[in-house]
Amino acid sequence: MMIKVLYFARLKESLNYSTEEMLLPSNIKTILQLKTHLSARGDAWTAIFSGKQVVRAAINHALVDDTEVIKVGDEVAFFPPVTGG
Amino acid sequence: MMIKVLYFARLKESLNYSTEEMLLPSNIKTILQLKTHLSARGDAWTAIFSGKQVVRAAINHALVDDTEVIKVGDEVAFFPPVTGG
Amino acid sequence: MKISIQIEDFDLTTELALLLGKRTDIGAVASFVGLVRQVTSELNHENDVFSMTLEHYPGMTEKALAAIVKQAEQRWKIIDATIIHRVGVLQAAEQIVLVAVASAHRGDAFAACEFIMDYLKTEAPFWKKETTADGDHWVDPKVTDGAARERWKNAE
Amino acid sequence: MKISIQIEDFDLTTELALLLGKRTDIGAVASFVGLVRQVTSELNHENDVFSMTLEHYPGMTEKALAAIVKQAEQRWKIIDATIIHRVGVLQAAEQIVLVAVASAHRGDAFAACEFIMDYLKTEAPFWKKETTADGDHWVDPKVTDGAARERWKNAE
Repeated sequence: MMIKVLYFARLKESLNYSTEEMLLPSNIKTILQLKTHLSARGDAWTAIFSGKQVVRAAINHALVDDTEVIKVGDEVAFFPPVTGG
Repeated sequence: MMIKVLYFARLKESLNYSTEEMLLPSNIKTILQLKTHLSARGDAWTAIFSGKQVVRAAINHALVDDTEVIKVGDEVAFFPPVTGG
Repeated sequence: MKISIQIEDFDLTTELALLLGKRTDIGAVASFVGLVRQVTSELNHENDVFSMTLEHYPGMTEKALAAIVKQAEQRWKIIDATIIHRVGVLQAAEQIVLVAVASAHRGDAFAACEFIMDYLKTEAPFWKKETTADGDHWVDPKVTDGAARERWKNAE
Repeated sequence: MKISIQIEDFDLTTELALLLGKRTDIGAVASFVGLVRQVTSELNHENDVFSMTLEHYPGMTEKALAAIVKQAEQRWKIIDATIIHRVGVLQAAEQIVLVAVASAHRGDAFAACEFIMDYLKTEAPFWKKETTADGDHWVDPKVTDGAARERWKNAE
């Protein structure tokens, strides 16, 4: 199924990626599984998604936990802890 | 000894007095004694200074208790609880 | 520190610019503006306030406010503070009071600003008289104001 | 409720006037302005901030802020609130954020304003990058910000 994936801030810079349309492999159901999948893309990806850094996730603009299930057409976003204000 | 006495807000209005130079009788040492002395001046004064109303006092611009001793030349002020802000 | 008792209205943007000055170590400004509430009860509009008259004790007021700011400075890291309190006749919805506190961080700014307001309400010699359809009434102190001040004594 | 994510600066007086509108039941407005601190350490001026770049997640940011205001409305009696957060490049001493809360009474206004700031800091998708003499650095979240939010969960 197709989803959209967005990257922000430090992640966007080190991955050199801001947004992509992704065909999600059928064995990937959750945010954690997607993180593991992304961490296999290369060194920069491994550094971010292998669990050593805190990476927060949102689905369709709402913060979610790693256990959240991804559905077709979802907008998934990954970003570092927020620092506004 | 001479002191100055000021009245504010509700007190000023009901006593029709805002400030006076007063020759303090020599037996009056404290704020409480001055209040008792003033309460003998008439009905409006009794209503305020006989202890039924909360009347706060300041000497030389600092809030004081009823036990505070009055000195020559002091500026004594009487007023109701404050309601600014 | 700026403390002003004045008849004139104040402008928040102007006061904040004065408070900040040329300093570059301020990260947070907490401010409070108190206004004349016309409608104090949705149920009884006969109590609606047409105007308010504010009296104070010149000389003592400035000292009381400076002492309150000093106390706040002992408890929190404050860079600077502004207090403006208007006196005289104020119409409904007019500004009465401004307390603004500048600090490096927001926690100090918020706490000091609220502390100053709570003490101003209970220790600075101001008195309000409301003009309503019923006539003029001196405002009674609120029990909640005393409680608001007391909680700072228990804290810390 | 006004929520604005914008590049442009804001004017406090104007925003307060908009917040108050024609209402006559507002007695208290608590507001907070966050600024770019140039000097973050008196000891090491090599860390001085020349400018700051603010990124956000368009679409999510507005929803996150509206949800925070909703939470505040459930806890305190709020009449209206304004949140403005700037994005893009900001120079030292420039305004970053405004949170203003209007209420009948100051206790509600203060608490809701500080609550909104604490949640904005930890839940709204903004990220800061500082430019110093050393180069560009993404700002790390502060432990104190997490603690500031947590205390609202324990309270009440």
